[in-house]
Amino acid sequence: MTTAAGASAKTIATLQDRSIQFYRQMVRIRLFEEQVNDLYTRALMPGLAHLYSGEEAIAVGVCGALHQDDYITSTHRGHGHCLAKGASPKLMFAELLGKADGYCHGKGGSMHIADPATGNLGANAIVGGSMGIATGAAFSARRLGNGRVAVCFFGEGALGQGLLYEVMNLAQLWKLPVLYVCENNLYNEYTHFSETTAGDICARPAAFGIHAETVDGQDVHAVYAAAQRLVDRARSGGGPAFLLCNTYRYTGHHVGDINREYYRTRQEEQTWKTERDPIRLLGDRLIAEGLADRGLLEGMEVEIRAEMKAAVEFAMESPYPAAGEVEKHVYA
Amino acid sequence: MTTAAGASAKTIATLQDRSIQFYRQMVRIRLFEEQVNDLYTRALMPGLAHLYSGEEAIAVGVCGALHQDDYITSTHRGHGHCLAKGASPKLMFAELLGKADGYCHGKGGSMHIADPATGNLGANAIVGGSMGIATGAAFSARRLGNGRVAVCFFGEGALGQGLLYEVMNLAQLWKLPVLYVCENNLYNEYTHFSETTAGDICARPAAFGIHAETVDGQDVHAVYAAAQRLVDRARSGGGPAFLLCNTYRYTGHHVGDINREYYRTRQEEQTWKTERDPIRLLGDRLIAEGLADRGLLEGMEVEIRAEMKAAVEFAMESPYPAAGEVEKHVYA
Amino acid sequence: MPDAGMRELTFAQAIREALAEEMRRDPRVCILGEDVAEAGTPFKVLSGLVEEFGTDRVVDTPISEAGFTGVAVGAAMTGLRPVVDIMFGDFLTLTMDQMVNQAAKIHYMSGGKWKVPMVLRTTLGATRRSAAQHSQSLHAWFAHVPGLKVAIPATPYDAKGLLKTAIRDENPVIFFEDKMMHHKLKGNVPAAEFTIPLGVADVKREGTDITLVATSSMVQVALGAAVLLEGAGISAEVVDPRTLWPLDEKTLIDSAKKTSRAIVIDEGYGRYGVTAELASVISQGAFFDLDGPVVRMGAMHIPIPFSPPLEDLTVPTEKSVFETARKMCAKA
Amino acid sequence: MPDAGMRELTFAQAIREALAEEMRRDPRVCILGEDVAEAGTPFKVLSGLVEEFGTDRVVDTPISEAGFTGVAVGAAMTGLRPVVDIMFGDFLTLTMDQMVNQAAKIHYMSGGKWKVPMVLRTTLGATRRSAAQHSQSLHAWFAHVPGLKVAIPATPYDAKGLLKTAIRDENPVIFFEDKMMHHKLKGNVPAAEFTIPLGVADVKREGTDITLVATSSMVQVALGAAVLLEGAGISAEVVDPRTLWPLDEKTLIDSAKKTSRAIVIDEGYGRYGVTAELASVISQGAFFDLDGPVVRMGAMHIPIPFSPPLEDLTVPTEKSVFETARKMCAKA
Ligand SMILES: Cc1ncc(C[n+]2csc(CCOP(=O)(O)OP(=O)(O)O)c2C)c(N)n1
Ligand SMILES: Cc1ncc(C[n+]2csc(CCOP(=O)(O)OP(=O)(O)O)c2C)c(N)n1
Ligand SMILES: [Mg+2]
Ligand SMILES: [Mg+2]
Repeated sequence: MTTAAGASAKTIATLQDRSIQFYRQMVRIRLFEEQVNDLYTRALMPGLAHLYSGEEAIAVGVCGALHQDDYITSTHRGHGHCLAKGASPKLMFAELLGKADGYCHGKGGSMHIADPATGNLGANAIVGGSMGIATGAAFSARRLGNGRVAVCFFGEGALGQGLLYEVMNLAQLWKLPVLYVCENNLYNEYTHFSETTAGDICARPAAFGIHAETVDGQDVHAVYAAAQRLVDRARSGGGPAFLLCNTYRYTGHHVGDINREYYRTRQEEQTWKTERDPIRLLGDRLIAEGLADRGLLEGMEVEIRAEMKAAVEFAMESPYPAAGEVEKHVYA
Repeated sequence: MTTAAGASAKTIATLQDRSIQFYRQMVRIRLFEEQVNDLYTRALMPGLAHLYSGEEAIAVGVCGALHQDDYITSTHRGHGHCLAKGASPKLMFAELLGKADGYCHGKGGSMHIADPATGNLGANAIVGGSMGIATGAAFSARRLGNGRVAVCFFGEGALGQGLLYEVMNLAQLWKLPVLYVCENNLYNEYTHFSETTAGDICARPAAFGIHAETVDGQDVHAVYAAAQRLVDRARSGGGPAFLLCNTYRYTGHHVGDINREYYRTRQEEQTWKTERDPIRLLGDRLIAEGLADRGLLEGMEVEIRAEMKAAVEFAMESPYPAAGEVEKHVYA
Repeated sequence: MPDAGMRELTFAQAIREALAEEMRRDPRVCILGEDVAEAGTPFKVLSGLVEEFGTDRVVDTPISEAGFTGVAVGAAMTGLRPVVDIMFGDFLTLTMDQMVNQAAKIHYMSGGKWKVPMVLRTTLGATRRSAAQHSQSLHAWFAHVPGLKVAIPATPYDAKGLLKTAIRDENPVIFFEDKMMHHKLKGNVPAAEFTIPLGVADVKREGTDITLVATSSMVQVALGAAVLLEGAGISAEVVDPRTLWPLDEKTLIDSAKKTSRAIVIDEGYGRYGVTAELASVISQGAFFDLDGPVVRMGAMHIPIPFSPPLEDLTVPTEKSVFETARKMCAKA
Repeated sequence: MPDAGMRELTFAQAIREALAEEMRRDPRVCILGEDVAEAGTPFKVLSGLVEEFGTDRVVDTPISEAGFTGVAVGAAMTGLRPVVDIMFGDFLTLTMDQMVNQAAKIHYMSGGKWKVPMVLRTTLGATRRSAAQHSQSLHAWFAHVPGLKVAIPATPYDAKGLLKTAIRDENPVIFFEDKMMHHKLKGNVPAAEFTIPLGVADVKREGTDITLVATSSMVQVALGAAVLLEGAGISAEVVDPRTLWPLDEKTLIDSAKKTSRAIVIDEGYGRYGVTAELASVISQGAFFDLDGPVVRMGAMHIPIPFSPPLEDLTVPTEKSVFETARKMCAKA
């Protein structure tokens, strides 16, 4: 936030508001996932859960640059994207538990949360599966001239899927307003990305003529600044862009992935958590720059934890869908 | 062939042999396709035929750098690749007519000629369909340590298929001895490649760390020199490479594609044929450098045309496969 | 022409008319595919549409079946009504993830929140000397997948009426056209606006002795066989389901109950395909009225061979249907 | 353990043992897939193999299902015997072109000249709370395609014996494993070498009143139902085809002839799927011995919902099979 130095009071206030807002959003994601972990380890959550903890700055920074009616597509590790785009934790938890009040009436679960109200086209359990969808949303936006932008979130593992190259080619040919956001958390499940990824990642979109940038995925302001620039560019007809965000996932590929020593060291995990944590980094900056004090941040955490607990309770109390629901929504 | 200047008599003899050989091979392909065109327009050939005329220098130059047991995969426009790799015109024509003596006993036809004896893994009627196969042959070669190299021929239209990017990534990660040869003849069927291809073609393989070169696809010696270098490199463990060959197809996408003015001018066709013809270019050079005289080249043409006519006659006289053949070879 | 409102159209003309009418009616309808614009597809089915609707709505794509199908899914979710053109049904293999894991499931997974109103037009059918990778009839795969609808018209009238309905449907509909019918089959089509609901079978010919349930290309075969049967004193009823899903079970069952004998005829592979389903439905619904088992006639269980005399053996013919039916009627 | 040569193994252990034995026996056998090496797949089915055979033969791939399946096709043609691992059967959608247009057809199209001896192992089955994109049972698609063989074992013994045979087979074989069986189902497996031929059904339990033809996960369900039926005085025969193609029609038909009633039970979608084929085969072969129509029980024709109580409704259960069977026996 060195950019704040010398700026007008109004700019500082805006920056403060935004920073606090980013902080809040990141903590919400972190504490949402804390509850998911808890539900899962208490065997209260069915299926698999892929936590976003450690990667919060990306979803928050990118979605911070979007309008409510801009589109996103998300992944199996999608809770962060949903929340950052504005979803309600209550309805998300209800979905995670397969309850009637969930975003998808319990039919989608953790990997399929979708919400038209916030432009969320849906998480996707097929790695790379949403790349066409996001590009298609951008195709609509261009055709309908409604000024919207689509963001496609995916992990670096999805770089293995040929679909990405097909749709990047289309997006560039047709100058579609789509931003491809690659979250490189270093692992495809249990395999280091260097074993699965040849060459230079950003050279791939660049080969199709797509503007590509790399950003520190642990620095929410850096992510936001880059996303804002690329989204504005796309919105004003500048065409697609690619944003590589370097990050780390704190826990297992999914909650059940406990013994990770065979593919990565505890030391590596520890270093990221202590030295590169996006929430701590922002918190320290806010305090150092006098934009917030420790008490405010701690108070926020307490308040959000209570919100998340209440959301879980709501979800726990929500009924399962009635049996008759099972055959509904197969066809529109 | 300026490289010949000042070389030893032996080098010149080798160069002369090779040049004559290249010339012969290119004429064979050209006159093979002449017969195909003739058969097709006389309604003697079933199905579709995609002629290689105009692109001969690529198949001949590349296959000139290969051993008999090196592998190739080919495309719908595959007659040139087959011939250059050593296939017999008789058995090819028999296949084109669906006859029992054909390479595939008539079951494959023009788009599926395959021949283990010359390392031909098969033409493919799926655009991009053989990219995995060629890469897999290189995977075997590396695992079995048999020193073979695999060449994957494809048109620039196949750059649209995601599979290419998946297998280039694998090939580079595993340092496989495979050469991707892209024949850019400017058109995907009836659409100019610039409407379907964003960015810079060679940047695509380069993004995966794959060495890429561009060559004049009408200059057989240039193609040969590049292929030789890249094949040697692959054979000695240097990994995959990509060779972009700029070329032109003289006739329609297939023989029936007669009225082409809506997608390209006669003028464009004429210019390529008169100024960039690979056979004429080589012939002129051979004569200019005193390596051949017009008579020799014309004699060769007469002789090859006779060979091709005889091959067609052989095919015409070959019987159709017996009805009982239809259910054979479904399973090995 | 007895009826002033009737014109004789080819199958292709009927398709084109349906598209043109729907594109005039609804600006959201657009076409995506390879060589669909100026070329009007290799089958020339779409000729003239780009002239009327422009390249913004009739969009030539790269050779990226997965990519542009994915784009259509996303576009359908966000306000357009794309009609995707997959040239040969064999290339559907490249679209399976987009159609089956995405398009078919999005409405359900989202608990009804998102819809995917798109049509995928493609082809089926052999005997075109196109060999194994350009001759398949893969419609059974899609009928197997809940969330998709499958139309498989057999006449220009049905093609027009069903395509218009498919475009207006809120769900993904796969629309199969027999390549051989496009320009060869003519039929009466009213000049006035009409649509045909999905899920209503059509009795193409009434009869009392045996039911021939036939789809797509096989309807004409069945009608031809019915004429031959009439000559042998056997009255055949020809029933065309017109859509595989929804499936009008009742009409099929009622006809079989009435005649007490049934053959089901489809150009796809018989094994684990359409004939299995239709035969099962009839067996289950008309069991106690049947004189004998329902007989299935489909493509031979082999890849389609190129060689004309072999290829002709693989598909049911008027003669083979006639003989099968005569034997069944003789027995009783 | 009564028989000294028998051990009790889980389904996963039986698979692993088959692979280990075949890899010891034949150095050409290798494994390709995502997280197959150190991780031993997310299902931990392959744990330990990389330690014995090294990363040259147990090869971790990028997330490129089409790409590495294509590589396997090419590798199989050129001297290796790849076993491809596709984690969830739902991801088969990405391999369809390589499996169906390439692997299945190459032997036939080449007139018997090339062979594709490969195995593709994958999973099927719901009730794992994995939602619509991770719960499908898509084996019917492959059984529909000539040139492929399909194995679908239901016990550790069958899994081991069939997998060994599949690896030795000269053709592409798709091998489906129920995810729920991997660690939950145990059974006796001889310590000594054995194989089971493809195309031989197994009568898992003898009975006289009704035939339950069941596949994969549904075999245990049928056996459970048979116990319940026994309690109700009904003797059920349980027949497991073990491979869908080749299909042992005779054993199925003979059993139905003997009992005069049949239910076919499969976890794939019933519509246009396995139950349709098996029911048709039985109806046709045993028509005059049947008391009533063959009854089909498959997954409900809906995308699989996440919510546990909904998901549990979608698949046949011991109870639903029992009730269906009892009703059928009561009628007669
Ligand atoms: C097509 C497909 N292949 C494989 C999987 C199984 N799978 C789920 S997540 C995952 C790893 C994804 O890695 P990455 O894209 O880096 O995302 P991350 O989990 O690191 O966020 C894999 C292989 C899948 N869901 N879809
Ligand atoms: C997957 C697939 N999509 C579409 C086609 C139809 N098709 C056949 S050739 C062709 C154009 C290929 O262009 P290019 O790769 O440049 O090869 P060229 O014909 O120019 O040699 C197309 C679209 C096909 N055969 N396979
Ligand atoms: Mg990752
Ligand atoms: Mg081309």
